[in-house]
Parts: sequence; structure tokens; C-alpha cells
Amino acid sequence: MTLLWIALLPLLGVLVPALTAHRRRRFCSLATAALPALALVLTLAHWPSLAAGEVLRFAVDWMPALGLDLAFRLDGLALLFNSLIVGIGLLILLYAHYYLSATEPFGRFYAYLMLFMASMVGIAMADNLLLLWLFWELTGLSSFLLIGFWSHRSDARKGARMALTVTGAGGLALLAGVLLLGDIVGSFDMNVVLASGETILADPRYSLMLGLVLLGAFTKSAQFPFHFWLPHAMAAPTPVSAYLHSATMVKAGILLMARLHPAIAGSELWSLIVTLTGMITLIYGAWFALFKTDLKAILAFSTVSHLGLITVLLGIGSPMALVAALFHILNHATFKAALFMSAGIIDHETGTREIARLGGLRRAMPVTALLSTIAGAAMAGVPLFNGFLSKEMLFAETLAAPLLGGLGWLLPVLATLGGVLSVAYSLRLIHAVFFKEPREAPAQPPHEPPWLMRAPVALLALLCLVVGVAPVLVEGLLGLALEPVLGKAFEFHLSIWHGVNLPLMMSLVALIVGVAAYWRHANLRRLIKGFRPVDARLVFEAAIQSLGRIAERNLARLDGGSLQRYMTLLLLTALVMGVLGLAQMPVLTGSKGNQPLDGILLLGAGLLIFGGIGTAATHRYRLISLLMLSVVGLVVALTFARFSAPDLALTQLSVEVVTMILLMLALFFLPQKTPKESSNRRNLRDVGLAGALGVVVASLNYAVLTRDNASISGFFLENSVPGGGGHNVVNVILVDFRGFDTLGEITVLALAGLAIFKLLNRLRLFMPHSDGEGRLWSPDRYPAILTSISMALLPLALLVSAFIFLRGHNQPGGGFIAGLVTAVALILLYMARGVEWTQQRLDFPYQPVAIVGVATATLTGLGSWLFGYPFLTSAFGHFSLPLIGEFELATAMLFDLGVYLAVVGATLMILANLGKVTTPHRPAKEATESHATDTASRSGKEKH
Amino acid sequence: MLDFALWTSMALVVAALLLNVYRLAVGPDMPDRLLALDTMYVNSIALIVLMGLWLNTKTYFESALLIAMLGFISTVAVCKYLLRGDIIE
Amino acid sequence: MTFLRSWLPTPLLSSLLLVVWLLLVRSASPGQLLLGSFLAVVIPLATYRFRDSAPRISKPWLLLRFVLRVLVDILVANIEVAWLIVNPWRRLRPHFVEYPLMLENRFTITLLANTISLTPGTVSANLRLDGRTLLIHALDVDDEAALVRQIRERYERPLKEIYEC
Amino acid sequence: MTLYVLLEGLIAFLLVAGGAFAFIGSLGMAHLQDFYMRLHGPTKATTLGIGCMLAASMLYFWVIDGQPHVQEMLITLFLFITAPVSAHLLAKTGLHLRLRRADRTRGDPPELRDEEVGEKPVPHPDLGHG
Amino acid sequence: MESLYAITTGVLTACGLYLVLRGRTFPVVVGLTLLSYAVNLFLFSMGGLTTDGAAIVNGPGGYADPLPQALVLTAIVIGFAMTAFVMILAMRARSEAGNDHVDGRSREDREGRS
Amino acid sequence: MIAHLIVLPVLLPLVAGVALLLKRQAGTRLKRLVGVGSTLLLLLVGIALVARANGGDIAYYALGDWQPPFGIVLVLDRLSALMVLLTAILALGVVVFACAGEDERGSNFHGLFQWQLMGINGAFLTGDLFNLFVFFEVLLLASFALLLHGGGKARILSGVHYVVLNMAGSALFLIAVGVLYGATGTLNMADMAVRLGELPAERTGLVTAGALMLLVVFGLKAAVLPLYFWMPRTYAAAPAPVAALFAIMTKVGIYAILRVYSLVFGDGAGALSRLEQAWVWWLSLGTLAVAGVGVLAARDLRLLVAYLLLVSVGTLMAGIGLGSPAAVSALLYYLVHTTLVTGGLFLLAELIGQQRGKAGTRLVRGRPLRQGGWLAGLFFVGAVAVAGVPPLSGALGKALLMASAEGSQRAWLWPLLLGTGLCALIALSRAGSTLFWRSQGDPGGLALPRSQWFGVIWLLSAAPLLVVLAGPVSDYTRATAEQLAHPQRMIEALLNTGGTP
Ligand code: NA
Ligand code: NA
Repeated sequence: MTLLWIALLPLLGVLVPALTAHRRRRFCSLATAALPALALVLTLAHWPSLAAGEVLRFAVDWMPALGLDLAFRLDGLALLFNSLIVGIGLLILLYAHYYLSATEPFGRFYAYLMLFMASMVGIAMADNLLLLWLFWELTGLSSFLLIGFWSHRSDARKGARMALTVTGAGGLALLAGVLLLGDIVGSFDMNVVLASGETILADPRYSLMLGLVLLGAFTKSAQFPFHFWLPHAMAAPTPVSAYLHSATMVKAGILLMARLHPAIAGSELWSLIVTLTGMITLIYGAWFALFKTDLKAILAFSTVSHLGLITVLLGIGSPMALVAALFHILNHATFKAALFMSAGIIDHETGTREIARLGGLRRAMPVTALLSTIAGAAMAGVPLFNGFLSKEMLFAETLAAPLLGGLGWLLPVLATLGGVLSVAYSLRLIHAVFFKEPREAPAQPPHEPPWLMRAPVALLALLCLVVGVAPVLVEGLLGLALEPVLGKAFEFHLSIWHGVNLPLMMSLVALIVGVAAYWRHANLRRLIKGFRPVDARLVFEAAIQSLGRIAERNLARLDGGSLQRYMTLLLLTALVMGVLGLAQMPVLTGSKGNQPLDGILLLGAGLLIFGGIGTAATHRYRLISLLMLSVVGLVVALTFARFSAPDLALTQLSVEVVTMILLMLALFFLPQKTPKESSNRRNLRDVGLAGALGVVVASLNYAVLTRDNASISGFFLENSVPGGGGHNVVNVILVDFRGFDTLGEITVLALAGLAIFKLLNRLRLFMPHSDGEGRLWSPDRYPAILTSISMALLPLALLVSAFIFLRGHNQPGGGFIAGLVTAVALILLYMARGVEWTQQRLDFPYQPVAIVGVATATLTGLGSWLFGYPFLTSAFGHFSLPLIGEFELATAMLFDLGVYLAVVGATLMILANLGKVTTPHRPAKEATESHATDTASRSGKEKH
Repeated sequence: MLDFALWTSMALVVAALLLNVYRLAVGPDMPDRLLALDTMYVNSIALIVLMGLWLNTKTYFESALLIAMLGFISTVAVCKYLLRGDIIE
Repeated sequence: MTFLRSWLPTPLLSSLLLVVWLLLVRSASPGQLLLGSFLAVVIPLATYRFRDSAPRISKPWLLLRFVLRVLVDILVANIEVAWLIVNPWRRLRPHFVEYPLMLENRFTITLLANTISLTPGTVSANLRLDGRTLLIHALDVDDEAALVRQIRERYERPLKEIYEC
Repeated sequence: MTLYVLLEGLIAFLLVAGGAFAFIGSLGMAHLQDFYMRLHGPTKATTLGIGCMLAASMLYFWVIDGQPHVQEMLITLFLFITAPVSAHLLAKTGLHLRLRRADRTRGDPPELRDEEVGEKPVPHPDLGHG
Repeated sequence: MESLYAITTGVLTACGLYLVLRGRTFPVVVGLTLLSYAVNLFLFSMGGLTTDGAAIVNGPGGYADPLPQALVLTAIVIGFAMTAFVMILAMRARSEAGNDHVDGRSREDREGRS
Repeated sequence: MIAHLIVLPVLLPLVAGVALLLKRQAGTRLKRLVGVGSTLLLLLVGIALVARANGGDIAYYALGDWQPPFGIVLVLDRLSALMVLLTAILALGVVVFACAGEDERGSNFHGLFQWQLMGINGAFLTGDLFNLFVFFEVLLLASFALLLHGGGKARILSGVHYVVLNMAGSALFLIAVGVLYGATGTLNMADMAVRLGELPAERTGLVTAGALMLLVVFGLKAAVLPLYFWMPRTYAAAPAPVAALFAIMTKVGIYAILRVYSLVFGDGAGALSRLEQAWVWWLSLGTLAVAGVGVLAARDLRLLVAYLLLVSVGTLMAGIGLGSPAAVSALLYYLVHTTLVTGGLFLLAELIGQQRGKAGTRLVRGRPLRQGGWLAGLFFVGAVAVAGVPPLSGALGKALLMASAEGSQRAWLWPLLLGTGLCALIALSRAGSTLFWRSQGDPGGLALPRSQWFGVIWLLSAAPLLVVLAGPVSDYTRATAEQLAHPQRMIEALLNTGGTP
């Protein structure tokens, strides 16, 4: 359970600064430090039991479906890393307390720092591969926030994004690798994975998996060629750099390689890739560190180089190499953190990090100079400092490594070269800053910082020295850490003096040549001017930007915003699908043969085809096209009648009229003709596509028509009278069997009314004052004969709609048709008498009518609840009254009444509102007319 | 005799409809086409009535009634459109 | 009487509606009579606001005579027009005739215009905005004045007589 | 018996006559010279044709069912109400559009003269189309 | 008869689709209307083509399949609602864009781009 | 009431909508009360439904008391319950958000909103193919109306594309339903499944054509590759609450594919079994690729979110294409995540746009945000979740889906899924740094109302919650996937006497 606490305490620590940020900084800093400190104590408290050979584990299920457990382990490796992460983290916190200026949001900074610490601890302790990956990515996110902390600076923003992108990409690769690994092993449990080394190596997917995992590790640990983000991450505040690039972020990749070492190392492939990558990185980083002029840049490239060093060691993979690797992790963390912090102090005091502008600081800040020199010496690998020891071990291991066959000599030579360079850049760093005379005197004389700010540096420098002199002290820790990495216990001994041997010679060479190299530094500089590294940031930014541009261009090519293209794609897809289905039919014609043809049918088909083709062919002359469409509408109604569907015929007829009125109303405000725009080729293509789909539809239709259909309809025919109380089966289906459809449908109708009401809101239309040919409008606004007839027709129409409504349940008719008839009669009044006159007499709002319709239908349906039946259950009964005789009452009629009201209301909402919008005789007449001329002149420009 | 009369009548109505189509297609002016459409509506009443006689059913009475009552409204709308542009004003 | 007035403002329309209802439902059962009467009362009341002040019919029996006469005219004259259309040797003599109206009420004018349109050979083409002149297109006219006279005597006068105006 | 034969004959006559009127109406519409003349056919002949057929239908169902069927009269009623209105509006539209009349047409209504009173002369914005 | 029916729905579908592929809103709306006619005819016929079999039950007899009829009735009404909406949307689009192209771009815009 | 529980997700919003629309002039407060209250009730109903469905029984509600296959039934299984609950959760955040004033910018917002919910829930619950069409139309028209809420040129113009394409889609739907009815004689999906099992071989092609055309329709609604084009611009132009609600609309298409093809074209359908899968699979990969490009290309936050939604569509479709219960379970988990998170992001984009003044949501330098810290924090959460980066829900969903791929499927899916993830990461980091870091001038704008904060936080809190509750949620989705893999149970429940009416 304490394991969980160790892992969670830093995470909870995120909340502490968030909650205490409004207090004084000292309080906040102390409070923030408390939880991680506790975690550190708890970690160290387990040292004895670890030393006794235990591996502590904790696990609870989290997401079994994925194999993700909340599982932590504390072994030697985790102990080593936890100590580094939390220990140095606390020092950084102390340092940052002084480093941040008074105006900066320190609470936020601390929170990010804690988040970062928590995620690193998570990586160190995760006992489940997926959990490890979760924390892995979390480091990327929190480092993004930290690097971009000074968000007003462009380099900070870009550096942060670059780090996130590169490490994020690596993280995605790692996910794939982890999933593969889990698949190979059959579990994401770390113990199982670590124990399955042989299975893993034998699996055919091994190399792919290894590649993916290493991609993750290399990007995070800034190995060549993914190193480029690291120097740019230096835009972060120095405490961040000190933390991320000494002990933590970049070590995550190393940690991963170490953690998985027993499982995935041990192949030739591993050694080759890891060693070579490490070696290249080592030289590359060191080389460029030598030529950087910014303190932090030098440190950054040296970090790259040192990470390469550790990687080389992990690649070699012999027990001593692993010891060396772990040792150097520790050493690098100490001296690099110290150096970063002192660089921050210098920056803080002098206002610059350019070594050209610095110099002679040993006088102004002697203590800092001393501490930095110690750390620098450790970095250079000077004897008696810790860096010397691990570097010598590297030399020894490169000599012993059985790699590269005949080129085996290359490794030690390169390692020595790396040593030379590291001596040179370390010397340059220290000498140029503290000892060389400055070119110009600083504007303000620098001072020593507060001693507490210096304390972390002092502590770390002291560690460099102590460990360098008495490496025995860390033997225990390294031994513990080695065991999980190696997969077994291993006895070793660290000492300063191994006698005069080849590694010692190499160290000496490195020292001497390194000093010389610094001496002839200027010449070297000239020498390499030719191949200066390209600025990774510029390349990266350009790459990202051109990626965006390419994406935009391709997207534009793909999606030109053209409806015609979208529609073509939609239809093409539908065509392909239809053809695929039809292609599977052995014969199109089914067993049910054709019924005989007669003249009327031929005429009907001819009229339909005439109307359809006419509509399409005359589409540029819109009014004619409409008339053709009307022919189709009429003949469709006749077709319904011909094939035994009187209800459909009635509906189609009345809808046809309403549609026509609607289209006429709209056409007034649209151009009367369509300009000829489409090329003939395009027209031909469209004809082809439409025709092909037409053929598909016809074939499907024919195929179905010539086959028998064992439909469920028999049930409706049988139950219509006994169960639904109506003889008109279609109507009973509509209001009873499938009343739910109808309820949805009147909702759609009401919605259309509402939507159109919305559309018409503040609609600005221009009112043409003459027709398409420039003819003026007729002055006769309301032709008298039409006026009289519309009035005479109204009562008759209402009577007919009452008739159609009442008989609907048993004969063709029903609420829909009745509603449409009523609505059409009222619309006729609108046409004949105008909006003003009609509105005065129809002075109720239409929306409530439509909604009351829906409500009536709904409530009728709900009524059945009272009797314990499901929604929409109908009831009917035959009653008998004296004089009147027998008659039928059915709840379905009430439902149908709802339909009637909804249809009337919605249709009027649509048409009358549309009519109203376009009518100049409104209160806001002037406004409209000015708009109208406005728009008219605008539309005038549209002429082609 | 009735059958013969029925088929004759149907043939005549079919011929009438074809003449309507001719006028509709040829125009030359919008009112001509509109007139053709209007006549087509009326002729289709004849068609429906004849169908009712042929099938011996009164199921289609309402269809005919509706055409007689509402058919002219499309015509009115188009006329109003040609006369005034705005059909509801 | 006032009760009847307020509930049955247009008895003729109501009776027409009742008749139409009975025709529609093809039944004269007591139930349908009741329902029809109900509708015949309610619908006029509901649509009362949409009626202009219609002229009152003072002599309903004359209306019946008028309707019958028009029906006969339609029948007889239609045959004439059919012949005009079919006969290939006949040259038509189309004529636009301006007909000065005597009637003033719009509703009665409408009745007249429709009658003119229904009776063969003539279509009322335009009622001028002032409501005084009706433009008539005649298919085959020899004597313009005779046509005007015929319309006046045969249709317009009876209409004037039927409605008290 | 003879009554039935007589009735059947009447029905048949009405049907054929109705078809013939409908045809002639459309024929007139198709082949007469100008729009105003074409208007006459459908307005009257067709209407009458439908009337005949409806009468035939009434008689037929009367005979079949043995009870009077006068429902179809309603269709005729509606046609008589609506047909002249559409004819009138069509003619009015034709005049408004100044459709050409046959040369020998007599009478010179101002509707067809060049000058006409209309509304504000603002050109239609879509004039340029097409 | 079935083949003729099928050809007719096919032709109507094709005509509707051709119009739907046009570049101006009005033909597109007309095309959608035409398409919905075609689709309604198609759906209607899925229960077979029956002569003299209106589904008004009174005694035994070969009735047409009433279910597709009910479906088509629903489809007609929904189609009308949609048509009305899209038509007025097209009006609105014209008033916003100043032209009635389906993409709201005038010819100059489009030529300027490509 | 308990007996009628299944129909409540449709009736509740229907009745609330009626009440709201009936009194158009009612006071704003009253309308908000009704709108939020109804949505809250819907949430409770959703919870009750999930609780009931989690028992594993499949229940149905026979409307009008007409038993299947004759009448229309609403079907409650784990999937439909989950979708209804998800809708309610999303809707609550959205409707509260809208109460800050967006609802008053046009007419009838709350009523239309309720009816939109009715349409969505109906589509999720119905067991009848034609009824599905009807509910599609309800939700479409409601969405049309809501889309235009508040007006504006971009909305209208993108609306034209949206509406016209969807109308064409509706025509295809009818054709497909017609063919399926013509070939099988039924509309009830379970019944259709049974009949397909006994289908004469000569009709296979007919049914295939119908089924594949139906796939086109669902693909259009889901916004999958060759049919997605209407989506990004439409969603980007929609008012924020509507766009957020739209996050579930593409899922209706996904749901329909899952439902119809698992039930009707399940294992019992013989040669027709899972005929959609190959198509869905390849199209999903294409969608992912295109969406990745779109994400990189987007120069506006709303458009970016819309393309991220497209990524999620591709991801979900890939889950269907994989087809295994594990994959379906993964996609359901991912579906819950992506619906809520993208919904939240649409809302958040609105808030950001409000505070950035003229720059709006365009990814250019703008003025600093008045409440930048909080907004940035929320954006960070949303971005992390939607990009599929740990430790939030997207990562788990994506990992789950990747893990469920097998063999050669991985070679296609993994690179694409990871690649789009990277694109999202690049684009979102760029967007975030531009919006919150790269600013100049003085902060302007007004402090945001509390209800808006609530809406965003309510939805985005799904990201951490789905991680914390990953176990139970994935257990539920796993059980759902198993249920879908065995359509026989539903067929028995619906057509024999198994279900409770
Ligand atoms: Na108007
Ligand atoms: Na006429």
C-alpha cells in the first residue's frame, strides 16, 4: 500500500501549489515540497527490505479489458530513479524558489513541476507496461507545459511544441511497441514480461517491436537523429532545464531501456542499434557542444552526448557495462544539474548566457566558480570526480565489446574522441566564464546569489567529489539497481585505481588532447564552419508549416466546397453499391411474370417519362420546368389510383397543389432562368451517372415486382376491422398499427413549419418590380373574379374536408388529406385577398395549431396509459343512439384529429409565413423596401 | 355495348391527353402551356371516372372531386405569378 | 327571427351545404341529417368573416330558372362550338368585345363572367379594374352588338333581378 | 328489360359523347390559331365532356345498385365553379403578356395596346440571365 | 406492365438525380421533388402492383398490400416538409450570398479560385 | 411509469417540446426551466434504462400494443440504453450551456432542442427499419432548424449542402428500405433477420443491394470517407450548443450500422452475414487518413474540432470494420469518450471565441483571454483527451481498439490511428499555443456566465472520469459487444415470448 502512496504523493502534490498559490511564496514552496519529501522518505525506508532481496509490488485491477492494472513495483532500479527524481526535484524546487521573479505565477510553475515529477516516478515504478506508457506520455505533456512556461516568448512556445511533437510521436510508437510486446507475452504485467525474454526474442514480431520501443526511447532520450528538440527545450526557465535534462525527462528513455533490458535486449540487433546510435549521439553532441556559445546550449549538447554515452553502455549490455550505465546516470544527474543551476545563476546575475560576453566571474562569484569547476571537472572526466569513473568504465567496456567484428577498434577510438571533446567543451565552459578576462566589463557588477539558492549546487558538487573519491558509497545502490536490469544478481566492485591499463591511457589521451583541442579551438572552429548544423528549429517549423500547407492544398483538392462534387460522390457510392448487389443476381426477372399492358398504362408511363425528362430538359427555364414537374405529380397521383391506392392518390393530389404554390412563391425571389454554366462534358457525365443510377433503381424495382412477397400485411388486412375498428386498412395502419410513424411524421411537419419560421426571420429579400422579360406587373392586385370564387369555395372546401376526415377510417381519406384540403382553401384566400385582409380574419397564430395537433395525437396515445396499455393503444366501440342509429367512435379518430390540426397548422405556417415575408404591406414596409432596392442593386452585379 | 363505349371513351380521353401534352411541349407561350396543364387536370378527372366505371367501384370518387376542387388552384397560382410575381401579397 | 339571423345568417348557403353533405355521404339517415345540419350551421358561422357583404337573393325561384337556362345554353351551344372546332372549312371570326356592365356587385359580376365563360363561344377575358367593363373574347362573332344584347338580356338582367340590386 | 337496354344505350351514348367533347376540347386547344381561341375549347367542351361522363357514371351506378347515385353532380358543380375562373385568369394573363392574337381578330382592347399602366419601372435584376 | 413501371421509376429517378447534380438551388430542389416522386413510386410498388384491390376491407378479395401505401403516405408528407424547408433555405441562401449557386459563390468567385 | 420506461426517452422530450412550442411567448426562465428539467429527467431515465439493460435481458415496448413483427417496437438492450444515456448526458451539458443566452438568439430553441432529442432517442430505440427512417427525418429537420439558429451567412450556406445531401440520403434510405421490404416482406429488424435466414438464394443480390445502399445512407449520416464532406463546415458553422449536440448525430449513423448489420445481417444471414464489414473497414481507414489531413489543415478552432470529430468517426468505423466483440467493445468505449469530449470542445471553442473578440476562433494572434487560465486548462484537458494522449480517456479507447485489431488489420490500423493521433497532437499544440500563448494587447470580453462553465466542465469531466471508471465502463461495453455478437437472443426476445411487453 505504501507503494501506491509513493506513486501518488507527487501526483497529489500537484494540488498543493494550486491550493496554496495565493499564499506567500515561502509557504507555498515549503508546502509543495512536503509531499514529495514524504515520498522520498517512504522510498528510502524500503531500502533495507530491497537490500534483503525483496521486490515490492502492488496491483489492483483498473481496466481488465485492456490489461491495464494500477500496478507499481519498487525494486533497485525504481529506488535509484526515485531517489534521483525526487531528490533532485526537491533541490530544483529550492532553487526555483529563488530563481523565479516575483511577478511570475509560481503556483502554476510548481504544479507543472510536481506533475512532471509524478509522471517520472510513475515511469520508474510502473509494474504494467500500459501504465508505464500512460506515465510516459504524461511526462511529455507536463514537459510541454514547463518548456512553454514563458509563453510570451516565441522560442519557448516553439521549443515546447517541438519537444511535444517529437516525444509524442515517439510515445505513439512506444504504444504500438508496448501493445505488440504485450501481445507477444500475453500480458502487460511487468513481471511476466521481464521473465519472458526468450519468448520475446524468438517471436517473429521481435524486430518490429524492438524498433517501435526504441523509437520511443530514442526520441525521449534525444538520441541522434531525434536529438534536435532538446537544445530548443532550453527556452524553458533554467530550473526546468536543470531538472528535465539532468535527472528526468531525457533519462526516461534510458530508464525504459534499462527497465526492459532483461526482456528485449540480448539480441545482436539490440546491441548493434543501441550501441551505434549511442555512439553517434555521443560524438555528435560533444562536437556541437564545443562550438555553441550559449551556456545552456553547450550544456544541452553535452547532455545529448552523455545520453549517447549511457546508451552505448546499455547497448553493450555486459554486466559491467550496465553498472557503468547506471553509475553514469547517477553521475550525470549530479554534475549536469549542478552545472545547469550555476548557468542559471550566471544568467540571473549577468543577464546573459553568451560566453563571448562573459568572463572573469571567479572574482565576483568565487563560490559559484568553485562549485562549477568541480561539476565541470566531473563532466570532463577528470580523475577524483565521479564522471571520471564512469567514463573510464565506458572505455573499458568499449574495448571489451564483441561488436562490429573487424571494425571492433572503432568503438574505443570513438569513445576516446568523445572523451577528448568532452574535456574540451568542459574546459571551454569553465574557462571562458570564470577565468578568461571578459571582453567588456558587465554593466552591473554580478554578485553571489543568496546562499540557499547556491545550496543545491553545493550539495551536488559535493556529491560529485565524494562519489568520485569514494565510489564504494554508491556500490550498494547500484547493485540493487543492477539486479532488475541484468535480471540477476551480480557482484562487482568500484574503485578509483585499476592500475595502468588501456582505459587509463585512453583517459589520459582524452585529457591531454582535449586541453590541446581547446587551445587550438579557434582553428578548429574555422575548420568546421563548413558543416555547421542546420538550425533544427527552423527545419522543424518549416516542416510543420509545409505539412500544414500540403494538408491544406490536398484538402482543397479533395474538398473544394462544391456540393456538386459531394453529390457526385454520394451518387457514385450508391451506384457502386447497387451494382454490386445486382451483379449477384443470377436472373433479374423473378418467377412472377409480367401482367399485361394496356393503352392507359402506356399513356401513363409516357406522360411520366415526358414529364420527368421535360422537367430535366427545361430546367434552365424554371417556370416551364415547374409545369412539367406538375405533370409528373398529377400522373403519379393517377398511378396511385390505378394501382389501388386511393388514399395515396388523394394525398399526392393535395400535396402537389401545395408544393406548386410553395415553389411559385419561392421562385419569385430567385432568378427566373438558370444561366448555362455546365460544360457539355459535365452534363454528359451527369446524365451518365444519373442514368446509371436510374438503371439500377429500375432493375431493383423490376426484380422486386416480378417476385412474390410473403409480407406481414396479411395481418393488417385481417386485424384492421376487428383490432383497429376501421375498414380502410391504410388509414388504420397510419393511425393505429404504425401510429408511431405518423406521430413522428407530424412532428416532422411541425418541425418544418418551425424551421421555416426561423428561416424567414429577418429575411432580406429583393422584390423584383417587373418580370423576367422586364414587363411591369399587372396593376390588378386581387382579380375580382378570383376573389369572389375563393370565398364561395371556402365553405364547400371545409365541408369536403370534414367529409374526408370523418370517413377516413373506413373509406379513403383521413386527417392528412382533410388537413391539406383545409389548408389549400385557406391559402387560396391568401392568394385571392392578400395577406392583410386574410390575416385580419384568420387572426390566430398557426404555430399553436400545429403544436396542438401534435399534442392531441400524443395525448391520445398517452390516454391508453390510464387503462394500463402501452402508448398509442387504440380503442373503439360501436354505439347506438335513438334516431341516429349506430355509429362508431374510435380513439384513432382523435389521433387523426391531431394529424389534421398539425397538417393545417404546419402548412399555414409554411405558406402563409412565406407569403407574409414577401409582402410589402407590412408595418415595416419602408425598411423592407430600402432593403429590397439594396439587395436588388447587389443582385444586379450578379449578372453574367 | 357498354364495354365498347367505355373503351371508345377512354381512347378519346387518351387522345385528348396526348393533345394536351403536345401543347404543353410546344407552347409557345407560358399561358399556352399552363392551359394545357389545366386541361390535363380536367381530362384526368375523366380518366378517373372511366376507371371507376371499368372497375365498377366508387373508391376513386374523392380523387376526382379533389381534382375538380383543387386542380385549378395550381393554375391560379401560376397565373397570379405571371400577373403579379408575388402570389400571396 | 333575430335568433335565426344570428345562427343562420345565410340560409341558402346552409341549405346548399346540407344538400352537398347528403350527396357526399350518399345517405339521408337521421344521423347524417343531423351531422349535415350541424355542419351546415357551423361552417357558415365559421367562415362568416370571410364573406363580403353578399347581395341578398330576393327571388330564389328565378335563380332556379336562370340555372336551368344556363345549363341548356351550355349544352346547345357547346355542340356549336364543337362543330366550329372540328369543321375544317369554317373560318372563325374571333372578336374582342368590350361589354359595359350594368351590374355593380362583384359577386354578381363574377356570376355573370363565369356564365359567359361557360357558355360557348365566349370567354370573359378581363374585368377592368374600375369594374365597369368586361372584356370578352368571342370565338366566332358576326355582330358585336347582337352579342352584347344577347348577354344583357339573357344573363345580366335576370341576375339583376334575382339579386336585389 | 327494354328499360335496361335503353338505359345501357343512354349510358353508352353519354360515355362516347363525353369522350368526344373532351377530345374536341383538347383538339381546339391544340390546333386553333392563337391563345385566346385555344382557350375556348377546354373551358367549355372539356367541361361538358366531363359532365357527360359523370352523368353516365351516375346512371350506371344507379342501375347497378338500384338506388340513386347523384354524388357525381358535386364534381360537376365544382367544375362549373372553377373552370371559368381558370379560363378567366388565363385570358387575363394572356392579355397581360400581350400574347399575339390572330390577325383577323376584330376589336382592339386597350389591354393589348403598347402602353399599359404598371408599377414602378425598376428593371428585373435577373434580366441578364440566360 | 411491371417492366414498364420499373422503367418509368428508373427514368424519373435519373431525371431527378440529373437535376440534383445541377449547380443552382432551384433546379436542385425541383430535382429533389422529382426524385421523391420516383422514390415514392418505387416504394409503393414494393408490395406489388394490384388492380382493383384498394385495401378497403369488406369481405374477401384480393387486396393490394396496404403497408407500402402507408409508408409512402408517410414518405410523401415528410418529403413535402423537407422540400418546403429546402426551398426556403435556398431563398434564404440567395439573399445571404447574393446569388443562387449551391455553393453560394458567384461565377466570378468560382473562376477566381480555379 | 416503470412499465413505460422504454418509451419515455421519446415521449419525455416530445411532451416537453410540445409544451415549450405551444407557448412561444412564455418567459425565458420558464422555458429554461422546462428545457433543463426535461433533460435532467431524461438523464434519470437513461440511468434507469442502463441499470435495467445491464441485467442482460432484452426488453421491448410494443407501441399500440401490436406485438412484433406487426407493430412498431422499441427495443431496450445494452446498446440502446447506453446510447440514450449518452445522449442525455451530452444534452444536459449543452442545454445548460445554451441557457447563458444562446437560446434567446433565435426562436424556439428549447422546443426544437427537445424534439431533436426525441428524434435521436427514437432512432436509438426503435426496432423497426422504417420507423428508423422517420426518426432520422425528425432529428434531421430538428437539426436543420437548430443549425440555422441565430442566422448568418456561413450557417445558411453550409446548411444548403447539409440539407440537400441529407435529402438525397433520405431518398436512398427509402429505396433501400423498399428493396428490403420487397425482398423479405417485413420491416421489423428481428423479423427481417429471421427471414433472411430462409432467403431463397436468387434474392441474395436484391438484399445485398438494399443492404449496401443502406450502408451508404448510414455512412452519410456517420460522415465516412466519400460522404463526409458536408460535415466539417456544417459543424464548424453551427451555433456552439448545436454543434456540441451534433457530436451525437454522427454517432447515430455509427449506431445504425452497428445495430442493423449486427442484428439483421448477423451470423444467421448466411451469405449475407456481415456484408458491410469489408466496406466499413476500408472506408474507415480512408476517413482516418483524410481526417488527419483535415486536422493539420484546419485554420480555425471549430473546424479543427470538426475534423477531430471526423477522426473519431474513422476510429469508430474502424472498430466496426474489425468486427470482433473486443473491437466493438473498444469502439463503444471510444464512442462514449469522443461524443462527450468533442461536444465539450465545441462548447469550449465558443467560450474561447467569445473572449478573443474579433479574432474569434481563428488560429491567429489575438488578444489575451480574460479568463485565459481556466479556459487554457480546460482546453488542455480536452485536447489531451481528444488527441488520445494519456492519461485521459482517448488514450485508453485508442489503445483498446488497437489491441483488438488482429494480424494484418494491425498493419493498416495502427499506423493510421497513431498517425492521426500525431496530427492531432501537432495541430492541437499549435492551436493551444496560438490561442493562449501567442497573444498581444489587453484582455477584453466579459466574464463568462456560470452556466457556460458548467456545460463545458460537465462534458469534459468525462475525460478523467472515463479513466477512473475505465473498469466498469469497459465491462459494460464488453457485455454490450457480446450481446450484439449474439443477435439470436434479441430475435428470441422479440419474436417469441421472451421479452417483457
Ligand atoms: Na407575398
Ligand atoms: Na377550363
